[in-house]
Amino acid sequence: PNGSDRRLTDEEFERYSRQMIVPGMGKHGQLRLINSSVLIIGAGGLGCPAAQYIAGAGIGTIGIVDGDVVEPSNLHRQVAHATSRIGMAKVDSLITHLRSLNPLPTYIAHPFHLTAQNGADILSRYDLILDCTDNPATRYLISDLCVLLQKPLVSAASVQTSGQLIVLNCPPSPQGVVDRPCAPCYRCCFRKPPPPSANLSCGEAGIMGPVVGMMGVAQAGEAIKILASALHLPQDARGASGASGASDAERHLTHPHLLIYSYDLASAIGPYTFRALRMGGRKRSCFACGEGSTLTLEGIRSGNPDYVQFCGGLAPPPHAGL
Amino acid sequence: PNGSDRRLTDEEFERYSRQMIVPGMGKHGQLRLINSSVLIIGAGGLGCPAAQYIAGAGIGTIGIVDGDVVEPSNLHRQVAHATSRIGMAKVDSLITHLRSLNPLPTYIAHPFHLTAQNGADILSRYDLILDCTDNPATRYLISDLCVLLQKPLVSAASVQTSGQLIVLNCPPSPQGVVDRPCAPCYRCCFRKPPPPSANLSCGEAGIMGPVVGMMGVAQAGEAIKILASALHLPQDARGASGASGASDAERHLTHPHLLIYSYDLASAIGPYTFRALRMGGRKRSCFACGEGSTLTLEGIRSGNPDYVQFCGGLAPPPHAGL
Amino acid sequence: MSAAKNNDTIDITVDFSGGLEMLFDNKRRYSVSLPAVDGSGKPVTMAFLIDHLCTHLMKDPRVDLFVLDKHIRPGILVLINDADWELEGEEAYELQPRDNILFVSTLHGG
Amino acid sequence: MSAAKNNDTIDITVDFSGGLEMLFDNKRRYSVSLPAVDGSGKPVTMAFLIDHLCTHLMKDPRVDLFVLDKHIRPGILVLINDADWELEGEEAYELQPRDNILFVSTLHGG
Ligand SMILES: [Zn+2]
Ligand SMILES: [Zn+2]
Repeated sequence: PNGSDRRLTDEEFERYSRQMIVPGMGKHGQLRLINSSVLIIGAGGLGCPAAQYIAGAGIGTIGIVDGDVVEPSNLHRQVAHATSRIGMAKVDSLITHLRSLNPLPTYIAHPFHLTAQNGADILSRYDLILDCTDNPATRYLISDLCVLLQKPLVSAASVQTSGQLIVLNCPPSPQGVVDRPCAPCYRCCFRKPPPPSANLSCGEAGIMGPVVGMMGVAQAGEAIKILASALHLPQDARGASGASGASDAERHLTHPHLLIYSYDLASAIGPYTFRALRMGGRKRSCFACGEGSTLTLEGIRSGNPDYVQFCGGLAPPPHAGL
Repeated sequence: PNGSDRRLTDEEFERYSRQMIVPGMGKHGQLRLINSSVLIIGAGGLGCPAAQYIAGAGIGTIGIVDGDVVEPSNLHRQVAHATSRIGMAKVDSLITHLRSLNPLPTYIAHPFHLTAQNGADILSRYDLILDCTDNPATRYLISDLCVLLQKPLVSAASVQTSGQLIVLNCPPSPQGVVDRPCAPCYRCCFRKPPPPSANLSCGEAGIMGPVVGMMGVAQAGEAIKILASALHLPQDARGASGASGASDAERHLTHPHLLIYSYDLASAIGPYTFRALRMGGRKRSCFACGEGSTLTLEGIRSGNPDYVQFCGGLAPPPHAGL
Repeated sequence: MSAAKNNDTIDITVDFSGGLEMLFDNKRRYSVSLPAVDGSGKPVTMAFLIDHLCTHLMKDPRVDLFVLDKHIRPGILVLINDADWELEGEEAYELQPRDNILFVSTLHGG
Repeated sequence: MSAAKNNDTIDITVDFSGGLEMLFDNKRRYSVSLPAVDGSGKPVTMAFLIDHLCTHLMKDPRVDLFVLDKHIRPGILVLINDADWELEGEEAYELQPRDNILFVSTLHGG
């Protein structure tokens, strides 16, 4: 928050020089990154690569949430962990790696799963949220908290040979506002979870490392873009730094695209390997962000809605982080 | 080469279980990876993430070529290095990281730049080559060697906010064969280099970490796909393991797509963020792989062609690795 | 809006992604030819297509992984020419020649 | 092949990528309207388009970063509807309505 006009140190200039000379970044963009905070929920297949590039870029405060420990079967895709750290809390293992890559950011460990009880308190301390989790119940919880706390959310998911990514709630609008174009929340795009029988986890169904890796790196790319260009802030707070050519709607993500990645072990890259699917904006009828929504932080904390029941009655797996 | 029917160890089963249960991989695909060797040329912004996922997936022998040492300005994007390893040879720094991620593969250090003199000897020892370099002269040299040595080549590049990737020479065909569809080489697709004034390096022009990161991870994805499904081998050597649905041309990459990634700091993901561009096959008139080509390994070794002159007379930069 | 005659057909492409291709013989893309009008002479809609897919293209017996209570099951996005079908009228959308319809299951792993 | 009249126009889209957009006012996409036939009554080709872009759309004085000796400079790929223009006849290709033309500079960094 403070220090947005401070000088960069010599160490910062040297370390960040190659991204600062990219047109559109500059010292201004770099200072915005340094003054930003990001919460990465999940230190698994998405969170590892996302965190590497977010830390590398110099985002000033980086929080990591995960309640799992490192296991051997994680390591083909969770490339910021290490064989010698098997059994260590994933949060601590990941921060160990990030600190050796870039000691300048402040790293905050939240070595437990995100819950309806602890969620609001944790998310409220950060500017932008990355959903790198692995189960529907936590995904709906995170989105609801982002609506109520007005946080932009970069959400990705991956199973087997497929990946998805979407930027939600960016820029954030107050809950219930529907008289102007507003960005959608997770529920606007994905109204109901699949039945538990149709929901595949990476543990049960498998995952190719580079597929989840692509989605994690892309999450970092969107987070850095949003914070460096202040796409999450109202136009007047962003100043005149935006490049020409992009419409305000494109910048503002009020009708975001869902990116889907289809990796095919038996075929080459083709025109349908990546597709960008046009989603709608905020829905008037959305349970979380729509007109007359009754969702509140107090309600969430006290168990209303019941995310586990909403997602089919199964509690999140004990080893929920991928 | 040997041991393709051996059993997986318990340690391998545990470590690779999540990718082995992906449809199309299986024990068969995992053994192919374990029995494969990959050469990663360049331990920079592309090579770091590519190597992480290639090592994680358990490819049995991994060679790294790079003559540079780690510098502070590398670390925002070269996420397998570390602040404590500034000044160390990049090859050694990267292998340090890879070994801590997965101690099972054999890692081979080539701590010097690839040259016309040493190139053939190095490339000939590997099954598949990743071009993660940063200058046109080395890119043409690598492609020519891959044509002559019949190695599949996964080539990527990235500057500022743009990335590109293409799979070349896959499956490889003998030089000069033009009477059936053959995969193109780098020269078939990119006949002449740009004038030096139009060629941007990451050092001079800058690079966003996640942009080059995406391309590096995608390179690993293509390499793993090719080796696990044996897309680089003739149909009869691959057996019946390919999934139905993909045509042989799609599998065989004789008319590959060039993937381009356009990251825009000022705009959201859209339909033109990723594009797959349809390229031609082997060109009859190609200098390297076409009809009557006079390119030879002996010629390359003795300075013919002159790659530096071909690319405008500038020697590769002293710090050539990105 | 459609001036189709009874024996006209409409040719579209139908794609499956995010794992749904497993229900359709592991093929990601189908070319589908539909009658331009249904039995009662009305232009064919997405509802007609979904019924057609279940009847003619689906190889997997687990129909409930695609359709529940006669509607696309929760957790599947439907895209008409790469746009969310909620922007296009959902099941009532009248198919046009050369339309691309994509069914993609939403993922939750990571 | 084209039955265009003298005052017809052809509307296409032109994209720039890989850094070339910097030569065109940092815009990645242009809608371009061309006469259907050139001064001598022949259908307009890629050669006509390239000349048109240099004359009317390019804001940067460094024309030689786009065209050298009247041809697209080495190191730029030209795509006609996402296919390498070498598959389509290069400069002789006759533009069709709604064509998408992409100019992308090849990258060598890493
Ligand atoms: Zn909503
Ligand atoms: Zn060639």
